[in-house]
Amino acid sequence: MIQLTDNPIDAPALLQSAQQPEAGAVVLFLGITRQFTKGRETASLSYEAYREMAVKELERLEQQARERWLLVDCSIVHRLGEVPLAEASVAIAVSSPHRADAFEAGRWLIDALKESVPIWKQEHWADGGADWVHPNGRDATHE
Amino acid sequence: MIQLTDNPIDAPALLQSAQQPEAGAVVLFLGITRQFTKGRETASLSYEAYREMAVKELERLEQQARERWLLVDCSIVHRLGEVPLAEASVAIAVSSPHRADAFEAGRWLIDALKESVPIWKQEHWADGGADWVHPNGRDATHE
Amino acid sequence: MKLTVKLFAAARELAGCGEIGIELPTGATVGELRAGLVVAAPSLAALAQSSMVAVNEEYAIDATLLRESDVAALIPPVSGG
Amino acid sequence: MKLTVKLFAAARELAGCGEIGIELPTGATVGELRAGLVVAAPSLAALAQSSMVAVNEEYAIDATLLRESDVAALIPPVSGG
Repeated sequence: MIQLTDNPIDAPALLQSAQQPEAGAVVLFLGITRQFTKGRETASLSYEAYREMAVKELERLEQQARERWLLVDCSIVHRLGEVPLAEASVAIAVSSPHRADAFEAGRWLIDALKESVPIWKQEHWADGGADWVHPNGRDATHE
Repeated sequence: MIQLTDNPIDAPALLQSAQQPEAGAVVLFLGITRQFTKGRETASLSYEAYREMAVKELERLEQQARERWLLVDCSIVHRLGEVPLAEASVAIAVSSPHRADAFEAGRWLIDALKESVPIWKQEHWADGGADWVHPNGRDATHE
Repeated sequence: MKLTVKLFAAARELAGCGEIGIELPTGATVGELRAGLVVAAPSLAALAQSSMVAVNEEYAIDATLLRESDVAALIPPVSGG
Repeated sequence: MKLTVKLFAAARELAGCGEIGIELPTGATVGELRAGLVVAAPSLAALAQSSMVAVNEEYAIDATLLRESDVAALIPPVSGG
Protein backbone atom coordinates (compact mmCIF):
# COMPACT_ATOMS: atom_id res chain seq x y z
CA MET A 1 0.00 0.00 0.00
CA ILE A 2 1.36 3.37 -1.07
CA GLN A 3 0.15 6.66 0.40
CA LEU A 4 1.09 10.33 0.50
CA THR A 5 -0.68 12.13 3.32
CA ASP A 6 -0.94 15.65 4.71
CA ASN A 7 -1.82 14.29 8.15
CA PRO A 8 0.15 12.51 10.90
CA ILE A 9 1.03 8.94 9.93
CA ASP A 10 -1.04 6.27 11.69
CA ALA A 11 1.74 3.78 12.49
CA PRO A 12 -0.46 1.45 14.61
CA ALA A 13 -2.78 0.99 11.60
CA LEU A 14 0.24 0.01 9.47
CA LEU A 15 1.29 -2.56 12.06
CA GLN A 16 -2.21 -3.99 12.13
CA SER A 17 -2.25 -4.39 8.37
CA ALA A 18 1.21 -6.04 8.48
CA GLN A 19 0.22 -8.60 11.15
CA GLN A 20 -1.21 -11.28 8.85
CA PRO A 21 -1.25 -14.97 9.86
CA GLU A 22 1.00 -15.86 6.89
CA ALA A 23 3.73 -13.65 8.40
CA GLY A 24 6.16 -14.44 11.21
CA ALA A 25 7.99 -11.10 11.24
CA VAL A 26 7.06 -7.44 10.99
CA VAL A 27 9.60 -4.63 10.55
CA LEU A 28 8.40 -1.04 10.82
CA PHE A 29 10.73 1.85 10.02
CA LEU A 30 9.89 5.43 10.96
CA GLY A 31 11.92 8.42 9.83
CA ILE A 32 11.28 11.17 12.39
CA THR A 33 12.26 14.83 12.70
CA ARG A 34 15.42 15.11 14.76
CA GLN A 35 16.07 18.20 16.88
CA PHE A 36 19.81 18.69 16.39
CA THR A 37 22.05 18.31 13.34
CA LYS A 38 25.73 19.08 13.93
CA GLY A 39 24.77 21.31 16.84
CA ARG A 40 22.20 23.38 14.93
CA GLU A 41 18.61 23.18 16.16
CA THR A 42 15.76 22.25 13.84
CA ALA A 43 12.27 23.61 14.56
CA SER A 44 10.49 21.39 12.02
CA LEU A 45 10.84 19.91 8.55
CA SER A 46 8.48 20.40 5.67
CA TYR A 47 8.10 18.16 2.66
CA GLU A 48 6.93 18.82 -0.89
CA ALA A 49 6.33 16.15 -3.55
CA TYR A 50 5.65 15.75 -7.23
CA ARG A 51 2.67 13.72 -6.06
CA GLU A 52 1.65 11.76 -9.18
CA MET A 53 5.24 10.75 -9.92
CA ALA A 54 6.11 10.04 -6.27
CA VAL A 55 3.20 7.60 -6.02
CA LYS A 56 4.33 5.87 -9.23
CA GLU A 57 7.93 5.60 -7.98
CA LEU A 58 6.83 4.24 -4.61
CA GLU A 59 4.64 1.65 -6.35
CA ARG A 60 7.64 0.64 -8.42
CA LEU A 61 9.76 0.24 -5.27
CA GLU A 62 7.08 -1.90 -3.60
CA GLN A 63 6.92 -4.11 -6.69
CA GLN A 64 10.72 -4.47 -6.83
CA ALA A 65 10.85 -5.37 -3.15
CA ARG A 66 8.16 -8.00 -3.65
CA GLU A 67 10.15 -9.51 -6.53
CA ARG A 68 13.31 -9.66 -4.46
CA TRP A 69 11.97 -10.78 -1.07
CA LEU A 70 9.06 -12.95 0.04
CA LEU A 71 6.75 -10.35 1.59
CA VAL A 72 3.23 -10.64 2.95
CA ASP A 73 2.41 -6.95 3.45
CA CYS A 74 4.33 -3.88 2.28
CA SER A 75 3.20 -0.34 3.10
CA ILE A 76 5.01 2.92 2.41
CA VAL A 77 3.52 6.18 3.65
CA HIS A 78 5.16 9.60 3.28
CA ARG A 79 3.81 12.64 5.03
CA LEU A 80 3.89 16.02 3.23
CA GLY A 81 3.79 19.56 4.62
CA GLU A 82 5.16 20.41 8.04
CA VAL A 83 6.41 17.57 10.27
CA PRO A 84 7.09 18.63 13.90
CA LEU A 85 9.93 17.30 16.06
CA ALA A 86 9.77 13.55 16.86
CA GLU A 87 6.88 12.96 14.44
CA ALA A 88 7.25 10.63 11.47
CA SER A 89 7.80 11.93 7.94
CA VAL A 90 7.95 8.43 6.49
CA ALA A 91 6.80 4.97 7.57
CA ILE A 92 7.67 1.65 5.95
CA ALA A 93 6.00 -1.50 7.26
CA VAL A 94 6.85 -4.92 5.83
CA SER A 95 5.91 -8.38 6.98
CA SER A 96 7.28 -11.72 5.83
CA PRO A 97 7.28 -15.38 6.85
CA HIS A 98 10.95 -15.13 7.94
CA ARG A 99 12.62 -12.16 9.59
CA ALA A 100 15.60 -11.76 7.27
CA ASP A 101 13.29 -10.73 4.42
CA ALA A 102 11.47 -8.12 6.48
CA PHE A 103 14.70 -6.53 7.74
CA GLU A 104 16.40 -6.52 4.33
CA ALA A 105 13.36 -5.26 2.42
CA GLY A 106 12.69 -2.51 4.98
CA ARG A 107 16.27 -1.30 4.80
CA TRP A 108 16.36 -1.43 1.01
CA LEU A 109 13.05 0.43 0.67
CA ILE A 110 14.11 3.43 2.74
CA ASP A 111 17.50 3.60 0.99
CA ALA A 112 15.83 3.44 -2.44
CA LEU A 113 13.12 5.93 -1.47
CA LYS A 114 15.75 8.49 -0.54
CA GLU A 115 17.48 8.00 -3.88
CA SER A 116 14.68 8.10 -6.38
CA VAL A 117 11.32 9.35 -5.11
CA PRO A 118 10.57 12.99 -6.06
CA ILE A 119 10.05 14.39 -2.58
CA TRP A 120 11.98 17.33 -1.13
CA LYS A 121 12.68 18.31 2.44
CA GLN A 122 13.07 21.82 3.79
CA GLU A 123 14.76 22.49 7.14
CA HIS A 124 13.18 25.16 9.29
CA TRP A 125 15.88 26.22 11.73
CA ALA A 126 15.09 27.21 15.30
CA ASP A 127 17.27 30.34 14.85
CA GLY A 128 15.24 31.38 11.78
CA GLY A 129 15.57 30.73 8.10
CA ALA A 130 14.83 27.67 6.01
CA ASP A 131 16.95 25.60 3.63
CA TRP A 132 16.08 23.02 1.04
CA VAL A 133 18.11 19.99 1.95
CA HIS A 134 20.92 18.93 -0.33
CA PRO A 135 21.10 15.18 -0.50
CA ASN A 136 24.32 13.42 0.47
CA GLY A 137 24.64 15.91 3.28
CA ARG A 138 23.42 15.16 6.78
CA ASP A 139 19.92 16.36 7.48
CA ALA A 140 17.55 16.40 10.44
CA THR A 141 16.14 12.95 9.93
CA HIS A 142 17.93 9.62 9.86
CA GLU A 143 20.71 10.31 7.31
CA MET B 1 13.44 -1.01 28.79
CA ILE B 2 13.12 -4.74 29.38
CA GLN B 3 9.81 -6.45 30.08
CA LEU B 4 8.29 -9.92 30.28
CA THR B 5 4.52 -9.79 30.09
CA ASP B 6 1.59 -12.19 30.23
CA ASN B 7 -0.57 -9.77 28.23
CA PRO B 8 -0.66 -8.65 24.58
CA ILE B 9 2.30 -6.41 23.73
CA ASP B 10 1.42 -2.71 23.37
CA ALA B 11 3.48 -1.91 20.26
CA PRO B 12 2.14 1.66 19.84
CA ALA B 13 3.38 2.49 23.36
CA LEU B 14 6.85 1.20 22.39
CA LEU B 15 6.83 3.42 19.29
CA GLN B 16 5.84 6.41 21.37
CA SER B 17 8.69 5.83 23.80
CA ALA B 18 11.13 5.43 20.86
CA GLN B 19 10.10 8.68 19.16
CA GLN B 20 12.42 11.05 21.03
CA PRO B 21 13.58 14.36 19.49
CA GLU B 22 17.23 13.18 19.63
CA ALA B 23 16.33 10.35 17.25
CA GLY B 24 15.92 10.43 13.47
CA ALA B 25 15.04 6.76 12.96
CA VAL B 26 12.89 4.17 14.70
CA VAL B 27 12.98 0.46 13.89
CA LEU B 28 10.35 -1.81 15.44
CA PHE B 29 10.54 -5.58 15.04
CA LEU B 30 7.62 -7.86 15.91
CA GLY B 31 7.86 -11.64 15.94
CA ILE B 32 4.34 -12.92 15.39
CA THR B 33 2.69 -16.35 15.40
CA ARG B 34 2.59 -17.71 11.85
CA GLN B 35 -0.19 -20.06 10.76
CA PHE B 36 1.69 -22.52 8.55
CA THR B 37 5.14 -24.11 8.88
CA LYS B 38 6.09 -26.51 6.09
CA GLY B 39 2.41 -27.11 5.38
CA ARG B 40 1.45 -27.93 8.96
CA GLU B 41 -1.02 -25.62 10.65
CA THR B 42 -0.28 -23.96 13.98
CA ALA B 43 -3.18 -23.09 16.32
CA SER B 44 -1.08 -20.99 18.69
CA LEU B 45 2.31 -20.82 20.38
CA SER B 46 2.97 -20.71 24.08
CA TYR B 47 6.09 -19.43 25.80
CA GLU B 48 7.70 -20.25 29.11
CA ALA B 49 10.67 -18.42 30.64
CA TYR B 50 13.15 -18.63 33.46
CA ARG B 51 11.94 -15.16 34.30
CA GLU B 52 14.67 -13.82 36.61
CA MET B 53 17.45 -15.01 34.31
CA ALA B 54 15.65 -13.95 31.10
CA VAL B 55 15.34 -10.39 32.39
CA LYS B 56 19.04 -10.35 33.29
CA GLU B 57 20.03 -11.69 29.84
CA LEU B 58 17.81 -9.15 28.07
CA GLU B 59 19.33 -6.33 30.12
CA ARG B 60 22.78 -7.57 29.12
CA LEU B 61 21.75 -7.55 25.43
CA GLU B 62 20.39 -3.99 25.71
CA GLN B 63 23.63 -2.88 27.31
CA GLN B 64 25.75 -4.57 24.63
CA ALA B 65 23.66 -2.99 21.86
CA ARG B 66 24.09 0.45 23.46
CA GLU B 67 27.86 -0.06 23.58
CA ARG B 68 28.01 -1.07 19.94
CA TRP B 69 25.54 1.38 18.36
CA LEU B 70 24.46 4.94 19.16
CA LEU B 71 20.91 4.39 20.41
CA VAL B 72 18.40 6.78 21.93
CA ASP B 73 15.75 4.31 23.08
CA CYS B 74 15.91 0.51 23.27
CA SER B 75 12.96 -1.62 24.40
CA ILE B 76 12.65 -5.40 24.39
CA VAL B 77 9.36 -7.00 25.42
CA HIS B 78 8.66 -10.73 25.36
CA ARG B 79 5.18 -12.11 25.92
CA LEU B 80 4.76 -15.36 27.88
CA GLY B 81 1.89 -17.87 27.90
CA GLU B 82 -0.32 -18.42 24.87
CA VAL B 83 0.18 -16.18 21.80
CA PRO B 84 -2.61 -16.51 19.20
CA LEU B 85 -2.08 -16.34 15.43
CA ALA B 86 -0.80 -12.99 14.08
CA GLU B 87 -0.15 -11.63 17.58
CA ALA B 88 3.32 -10.62 18.71
CA SER B 89 5.40 -12.85 20.98
CA VAL B 90 8.32 -10.41 20.95
CA ALA B 91 8.79 -6.72 20.20
CA ILE B 92 12.06 -4.86 19.85
CA ALA B 93 11.96 -1.08 19.39
CA VAL B 94 15.14 0.93 18.89
CA SER B 95 15.67 4.55 17.93
CA SER B 96 18.86 6.29 16.89
CA PRO B 97 20.02 9.55 15.33
CA HIS B 98 20.89 7.71 12.06
CA ARG B 99 18.98 4.83 10.53
CA ALA B 100 21.87 2.39 10.03
CA ASP B 101 22.25 2.03 13.81
CA ALA B 102 18.55 1.33 14.38
CA PHE B 103 18.39 -1.34 11.66
CA GLU B 104 21.63 -3.06 12.71
CA ALA B 105 20.86 -2.98 16.43
CA GLY B 106 17.30 -4.27 15.88
CA ARG B 107 18.53 -7.15 13.77
CA TRP B 108 21.33 -8.03 16.17
CA LEU B 109 19.03 -7.93 19.22
CA ILE B 110 16.50 -10.43 17.85
CA ASP B 111 19.29 -12.75 16.63
CA ALA B 112 21.00 -12.60 20.03
CA LEU B 113 17.73 -13.01 21.93
CA LYS B 114 17.01 -16.23 20.07
CA GLU B 115 20.46 -17.56 20.95
CA SER B 116 20.85 -16.81 24.61
CA VAL B 117 17.69 -15.79 26.46
CA PRO B 118 16.13 -18.63 28.53
CA ILE B 119 12.68 -18.64 26.93
CA TRP B 120 11.07 -21.69 25.33
CA LYS B 121 8.36 -21.98 22.72
CA GLN B 122 5.77 -24.71 22.41
CA GLU B 123 3.86 -25.30 19.16
CA HIS B 124 0.19 -26.14 19.54
CA TRP B 125 -0.79 -27.79 16.27
CA ALA B 126 -4.21 -27.32 14.71
CA ASP B 127 -4.46 -31.09 14.24
CA GLY B 128 -3.80 -31.67 17.97
CA GLY B 129 -0.71 -32.22 20.02
CA ALA B 130 2.00 -29.87 21.15
CA ASP B 131 5.78 -29.86 20.70
CA TRP B 132 8.54 -27.95 22.39
CA VAL B 133 10.44 -26.28 19.59
CA HIS B 134 13.96 -27.42 18.86
CA PRO B 135 16.10 -24.48 17.90
CA ASN B 136 17.87 -24.48 14.56
CA GLY B 137 14.75 -25.98 13.05
CA ARG B 138 12.07 -23.84 11.46
CA ASP B 139 9.28 -22.84 13.79
CA ALA B 140 6.04 -20.92 13.53
CA THR B 141 7.49 -17.49 13.99
CA HIS B 142 10.13 -15.72 11.96
CA GLU B 143 12.89 -18.35 11.86
CA MET C 1 5.62 22.92 -29.97
CA LYS C 2 4.89 24.29 -26.53
CA LEU C 3 5.66 22.26 -23.41
CA THR C 4 4.94 22.99 -19.78
CA VAL C 5 7.67 22.17 -17.28
CA LYS C 6 6.64 21.61 -13.67
CA LEU C 7 8.92 23.03 -10.97
CA PHE C 8 9.27 21.88 -7.38
CA ALA C 9 11.00 22.80 -4.13
CA ALA C 10 14.15 24.94 -4.63
CA ALA C 11 13.45 25.17 -8.39
CA ARG C 12 9.93 26.48 -7.75
CA GLU C 13 11.24 29.07 -5.33
CA LEU C 14 14.09 30.20 -7.61
CA ALA C 15 11.76 30.59 -10.59
CA GLY C 16 8.98 32.08 -8.48
CA CYS C 17 6.34 29.83 -10.05
CA GLY C 18 5.24 26.21 -10.15
CA GLU C 19 5.53 25.77 -13.90
CA ILE C 20 7.06 27.41 -16.96
CA GLY C 21 5.96 27.20 -20.61
CA ILE C 22 8.78 26.54 -23.10
CA GLU C 23 8.61 26.81 -26.91
CA LEU C 24 10.64 24.01 -28.55
CA PRO C 25 11.10 22.80 -32.15
CA THR C 26 9.19 19.63 -33.03
CA GLY C 27 11.28 16.57 -32.18
CA ALA C 28 13.30 18.38 -29.53
CA THR C 29 15.12 16.39 -26.86
CA VAL C 30 15.14 16.62 -23.08
CA GLY C 31 18.60 18.20 -23.37
CA GLU C 32 17.12 21.00 -25.49
CA LEU C 33 14.30 21.43 -23.01
CA ARG C 34 16.85 21.80 -20.22
CA ALA C 35 18.68 24.50 -22.23
CA GLY C 36 15.42 26.28 -23.08
CA LEU C 37 14.40 26.25 -19.44
CA VAL C 38 17.54 28.15 -18.43
CA VAL C 39 16.90 30.78 -21.15
CA ALA C 40 13.33 31.22 -19.90
CA ALA C 41 14.37 31.30 -16.23
CA PRO C 42 18.07 32.22 -15.81
CA SER C 43 17.77 31.80 -12.03
CA LEU C 44 17.53 28.05 -12.66
CA ALA C 45 20.90 27.86 -14.45
CA ALA C 46 22.88 26.14 -11.67
CA LEU C 47 20.09 23.93 -10.39
CA ALA C 48 19.06 22.76 -13.87
CA GLN C 49 22.55 21.26 -14.28
CA SER C 50 22.25 19.08 -11.19
CA SER C 51 18.58 18.16 -11.72
CA MET C 52 16.95 15.24 -13.46
CA VAL C 53 14.12 15.73 -15.94
CA ALA C 54 10.98 13.61 -15.80
CA VAL C 55 8.73 13.12 -18.81
CA ASN C 56 5.24 11.80 -18.16
CA GLU C 57 6.22 11.00 -14.56
CA GLU C 58 9.23 8.85 -15.51
CA TYR C 59 12.89 9.82 -15.29
CA ALA C 60 14.26 10.70 -18.76
CA ILE C 61 17.77 11.14 -20.18
CA ASP C 62 18.92 14.13 -22.25
CA ALA C 63 18.57 12.12 -25.48
CA THR C 64 14.87 11.38 -24.87
CA LEU C 65 12.66 12.81 -27.65
CA LEU C 66 9.72 14.98 -26.62
CA ARG C 67 6.18 15.14 -28.02
CA GLU C 68 3.65 17.93 -27.89
CA SER C 69 1.45 16.29 -25.25
CA ASP C 70 4.28 15.33 -22.89
CA VAL C 71 4.24 16.45 -19.27
CA ALA C 72 7.77 17.47 -18.25
CA ALA C 73 9.15 18.27 -14.81
CA LEU C 74 12.47 19.44 -13.43
CA ILE C 75 13.48 17.16 -10.54
CA PRO C 76 16.12 18.71 -8.28
CA PRO C 77 18.14 16.21 -6.21
CA VAL C 78 15.53 14.49 -4.06
CA SER C 79 15.64 14.53 -0.26
CA GLY C 80 12.56 12.71 0.99
CA GLY C 81 12.53 10.25 3.84
CA MET D 1 25.55 -30.20 50.23
CA LYS D 2 22.04 -30.12 48.84
CA LEU D 3 21.26 -28.05 45.71
CA THR D 4 17.97 -27.39 44.02
CA VAL D 5 17.94 -27.48 40.22
CA LYS D 6 15.17 -25.58 38.44
CA LEU D 7 13.63 -27.25 35.39
CA PHE D 8 11.84 -25.58 32.47
CA ALA D 9 9.88 -26.42 29.34
CA ALA D 10 10.65 -29.92 27.97
CA ALA D 11 12.86 -30.69 31.00
CA ARG D 12 10.05 -29.78 33.40
CA GLU D 13 7.60 -31.99 31.50
CA LEU D 14 10.01 -34.95 31.26
CA ALA D 15 10.81 -34.81 34.98
CA GLY D 16 7.21 -34.09 35.93
CA CYS D 17 8.22 -31.27 38.26
CA GLY D 18 9.65 -27.74 38.22
CA GLU D 19 12.67 -28.49 40.39
CA ILE D 20 14.70 -31.38 41.74
CA GLY D 21 16.87 -31.58 44.86
CA ILE D 22 20.33 -33.13 44.36
CA GLU D 23 22.81 -34.21 47.04
CA LEU D 24 26.38 -33.37 46.00
CA PRO D 25 29.78 -33.52 47.76
CA THR D 26 31.13 -30.16 48.94
CA GLY D 27 33.09 -28.47 46.14
CA ALA D 28 31.25 -30.35 43.38
CA THR D 29 31.27 -28.97 39.84
CA VAL D 30 28.49 -28.23 37.38
CA GLY D 31 29.54 -31.38 35.51
CA GLU D 32 28.90 -33.45 38.65
CA LEU D 33 25.55 -31.73 39.12
CA ARG D 34 24.60 -32.64 35.55
CA ALA D 35 25.51 -36.31 36.25
CA GLY D 36 23.63 -36.27 39.57
CA LEU D 37 20.58 -34.85 37.87
CA VAL D 38 20.39 -37.75 35.44
CA VAL D 39 20.65 -40.25 38.33
CA ALA D 40 17.83 -38.47 40.16
CA ALA D 41 15.66 -38.17 37.01
CA PRO D 42 16.68 -40.71 34.33
CA SER D 43 14.07 -39.26 31.95
CA LEU D 44 16.35 -36.22 31.61
CA ALA D 45 19.35 -38.25 30.35
CA ALA D 46 19.19 -37.16 26.70
CA LEU D 47 18.09 -33.58 27.29
CA ALA D 48 20.67 -32.97 30.04
CA GLN D 49 23.40 -33.65 27.46
CA SER D 50 22.21 -30.91 25.10
CA SER D 51 21.30 -28.41 27.81
CA MET D 52 23.26 -25.62 29.42
CA VAL D 53 23.39 -25.18 33.17
CA ALA D 54 22.91 -21.80 34.80
CA VAL D 55 24.20 -20.98 38.27
CA ASN D 56 22.75 -17.93 40.00
CA GLU D 57 21.10 -16.88 36.72
CA GLU D 58 24.32 -16.92 34.70
CA TYR D 59 25.42 -19.55 32.18
CA ALA D 60 28.06 -21.83 33.70
CA ILE D 61 30.54 -24.36 32.28
CA ASP D 62 31.00 -27.92 33.55
CA ALA D 63 34.16 -26.92 35.44
CA THR D 64 32.35 -24.25 37.48
CA LEU D 65 32.51 -24.97 41.22
CA LEU D 66 29.26 -24.99 43.18
CA ARG D 67 28.48 -23.65 46.65
CA GLU D 68 25.73 -24.59 49.06
CA SER D 69 23.62 -21.46 48.45
CA ASP D 70 23.82 -21.54 44.66
CA VAL D 71 20.64 -21.54 42.56
CA ALA D 72 21.10 -23.94 39.66
CA ALA D 73 18.91 -24.42 36.58
CA LEU D 74 18.92 -26.75 33.61
CA ILE D 75 18.54 -24.67 30.42
CA PRO D 76 17.40 -26.75 27.43
CA PRO D 77 18.21 -25.20 24.03
CA VAL D 78 16.32 -21.91 24.05
CA SER D 79 13.65 -21.05 21.48
CA GLY D 80 12.22 -17.66 22.39
CA GLY D 81 11.44 -14.94 19.90
